[in-house]
Amino acid sequence: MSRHAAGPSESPLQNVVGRRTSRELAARLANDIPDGWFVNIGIGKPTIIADVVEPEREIVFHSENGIIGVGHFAEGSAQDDDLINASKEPILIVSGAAFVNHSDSFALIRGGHLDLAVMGAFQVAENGDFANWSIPGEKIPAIGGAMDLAVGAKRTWIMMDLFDRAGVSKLCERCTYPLTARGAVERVYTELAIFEISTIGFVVRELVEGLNLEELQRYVPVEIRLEDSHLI
Amino acid sequence: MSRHAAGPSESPLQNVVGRRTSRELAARLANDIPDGWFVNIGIGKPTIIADVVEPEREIVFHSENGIIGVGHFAEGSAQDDDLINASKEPILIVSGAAFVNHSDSFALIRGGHLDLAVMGAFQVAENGDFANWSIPGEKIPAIGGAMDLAVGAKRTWIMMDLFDRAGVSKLCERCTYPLTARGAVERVYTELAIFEISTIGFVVRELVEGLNLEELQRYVPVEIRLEDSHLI
Amino acid sequence: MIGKQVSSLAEAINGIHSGATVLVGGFGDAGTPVALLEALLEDDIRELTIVANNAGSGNRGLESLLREDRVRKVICSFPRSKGSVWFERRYLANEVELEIVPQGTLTERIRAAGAGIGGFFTSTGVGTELASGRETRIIDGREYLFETPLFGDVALIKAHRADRWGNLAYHASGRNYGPTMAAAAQLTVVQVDEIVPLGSIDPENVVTPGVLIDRVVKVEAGKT
Amino acid sequence: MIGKQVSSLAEAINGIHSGATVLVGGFGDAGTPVALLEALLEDDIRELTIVANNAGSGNRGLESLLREDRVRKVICSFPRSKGSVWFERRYLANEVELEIVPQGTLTERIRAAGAGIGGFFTSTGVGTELASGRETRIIDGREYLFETPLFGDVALIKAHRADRWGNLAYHASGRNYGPTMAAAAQLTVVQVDEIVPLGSIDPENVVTPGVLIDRVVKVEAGKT
Repeated sequence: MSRHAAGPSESPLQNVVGRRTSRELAARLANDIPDGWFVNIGIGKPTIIADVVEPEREIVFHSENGIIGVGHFAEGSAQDDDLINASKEPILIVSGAAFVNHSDSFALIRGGHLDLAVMGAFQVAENGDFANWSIPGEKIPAIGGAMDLAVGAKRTWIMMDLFDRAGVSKLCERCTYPLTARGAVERVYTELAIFEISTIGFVVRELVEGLNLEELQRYVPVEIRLEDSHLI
Repeated sequence: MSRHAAGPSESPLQNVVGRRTSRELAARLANDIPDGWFVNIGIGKPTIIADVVEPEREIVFHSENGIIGVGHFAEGSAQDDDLINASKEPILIVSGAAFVNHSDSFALIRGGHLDLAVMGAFQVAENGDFANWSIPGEKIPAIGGAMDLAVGAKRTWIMMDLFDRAGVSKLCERCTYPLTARGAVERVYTELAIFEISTIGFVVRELVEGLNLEELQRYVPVEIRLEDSHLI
Repeated sequence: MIGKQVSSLAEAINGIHSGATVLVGGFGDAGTPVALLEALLEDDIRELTIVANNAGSGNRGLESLLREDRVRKVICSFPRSKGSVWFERRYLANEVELEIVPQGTLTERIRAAGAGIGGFFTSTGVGTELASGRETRIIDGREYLFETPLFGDVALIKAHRADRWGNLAYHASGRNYGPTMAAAAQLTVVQVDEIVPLGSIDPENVVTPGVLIDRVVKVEAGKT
Repeated sequence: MIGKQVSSLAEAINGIHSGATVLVGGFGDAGTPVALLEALLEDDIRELTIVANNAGSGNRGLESLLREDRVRKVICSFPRSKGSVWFERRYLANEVELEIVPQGTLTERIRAAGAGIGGFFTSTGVGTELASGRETRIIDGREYLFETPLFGDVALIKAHRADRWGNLAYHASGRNYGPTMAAAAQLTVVQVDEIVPLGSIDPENVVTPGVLIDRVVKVEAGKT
């Protein structure tokens, strides 16, 4: 079965009506997190989750630089140079927050005490492998806490654009970039669809409005299935 | 050369005029600790050091149960069930003290951050080995922090009675009890004499008033030398 | 809403089974969760493996469990303790097993369990009979022993103050093993002197973050 | 009398030699001892190995040292940082070496150095190219990598408040690597916002005890 990647000029499916912005996607993801979970939100897009989560929810957000209880982004005079998230953006903390040192923060991560880690990726494979620290040929690698989170947190969800800047699907059969961890990913949240990784590969849990499976499949070079096709 | 141990009935040299009480010995030992040292005082007799040290001295006493800055023993209403030394005796802390958890306390010990550990012993050998956790035939062993302190602190000094309850010298050629650590001991403070362990074995740094080397040697089954005999 | 407080000792220890490995905080009486340990006597929980600094202290808590023959094995650093007699009786009668561990190795093994460390090398115990038959390694010219993590099914600890998220502050040397054990068990239960409103423990001064805590029970001062 | 305060940045960094391995606290700008790093430029100190989270952040501190070609090698977790350009330039010109380490492994290796741990096993990095050629071990069915301690000749960290014994309290996420690095170097120097009288940091809230600290220097807010 041959599938076609989009051209290098722009990301495919730009005009799908229900395509989510990063903030919409973050809010959608937050809805899937049960109350009471302790959740690392890494760097980049996932950090938006703590800014958009509904105020009545009690999800405790962890930032690997020693913050348990990350709140909204800090604006203006509320900014404090020493209170930043892992993306180095100024933030607020919530009531009930705690500061820990870096070793204790990663002991929490590696020791399996976080219910979930949400992070970005360059590639996610249908076997749950993912890559997010080094692109061959690119200049400088950067691991950060991703490898620790991927092996340590109880679950890893990826929140990312479905296509890279060249318009190539980040979902793939096998990663070609250096791995961050093997078999870690459970779910992938993208602007167009939400996927679960099961023993049979990528299963679509949700397509945004105006998108159907066949259309999406044209741009994704690995088989994606609808949830009810599990047993076929 | 044959040397005689004392009989089992009582400790030898009881009547030496300058024989030190535990508090006198603790004060004598404290005088040898430079200002600014961080010093673990273990359990038993060494814990007295923090009670008798001169008030103008700034030696910081560490107790392995997470106290940096042990002060005097606590009396009466000053006692707090949660503020005890490693002997489980109520104590006070000094200004500048800090509490740490057990893992951090032993990280300090093992990591080489203490200038000195002072502890008791059942046997000390002329090669610096010592034994203080298990007596063959006795009922229950008890290690505590002794092994960590002996390998971790920059120096180990022993503070003990020179003779055991049966009147047998605790200084020996080689330990016969299970070792706490090999080659760790630098000095031994006893009620009758202070010894240094050098490459040639036990060297007497100080004899109490009314005691001479020959007299002491009669009860100690390993050669002890005066300081100025080092090179003989 | 996150609410880790439970309203009774029975609820606090609910689900602890015979045969469990129980990490028990405390050094002497300081920081010992006596009320939680006494509560175990109310249920028919037996054959426990206890990991603690001492094999009992005073006449309650572990001492009660040993007296009532609930303990199969004790992993500890310093079994002897003034005022406690039952460990010695049981041990000499071969009714309880003892694994003795240097104190720093004990707490570091528990830390390893909670911190996702598969094993580590320490110099403590090198050259002693504890090293006999054990894996050793020379690293940078120094000899080390290999040590493995020590997990609990349950951790029972005591703190001074908790909020409803389980954030903890301790009192003085009562802190001891609490922060380390809290991370190393499937179920972590804390006995506290007081429960305070969320946000009233300064985030700079939280010693154990609530993420490590499952249940908090307040015990009136009189009830230890 | 114990007095760890020094009165100038020059005194604070006195004795740091070319070729030293320097542990540098901070995550982004938070907790970064910028004044101490800038002070290194005043002396002819070169060929440094820097251990830090980032290879520079903003336009001062490590960025200055990289610009002035004082750095031989960077051991870090996340080199890229907004506002910093000199690491990238030097790296692409082969003028600086990079050892990249997962963040949790970085801080745990530094902890091991300070805690007398000869080495440890972590699952982080298993199955990645970082594991290639490295010692691995299966423990309880899980695969681990062997990691070794990471020592510094010097640690340069920042805290909020210190007393004359060197007891430290931090501010918010400025804490990060400070408490870990303080234990892992021969010489530990702290830049603080304020020096307070002995006893004014509550013993319950001291985050880094003075036993780990060699020198404390107060840096006026404007000079950071």
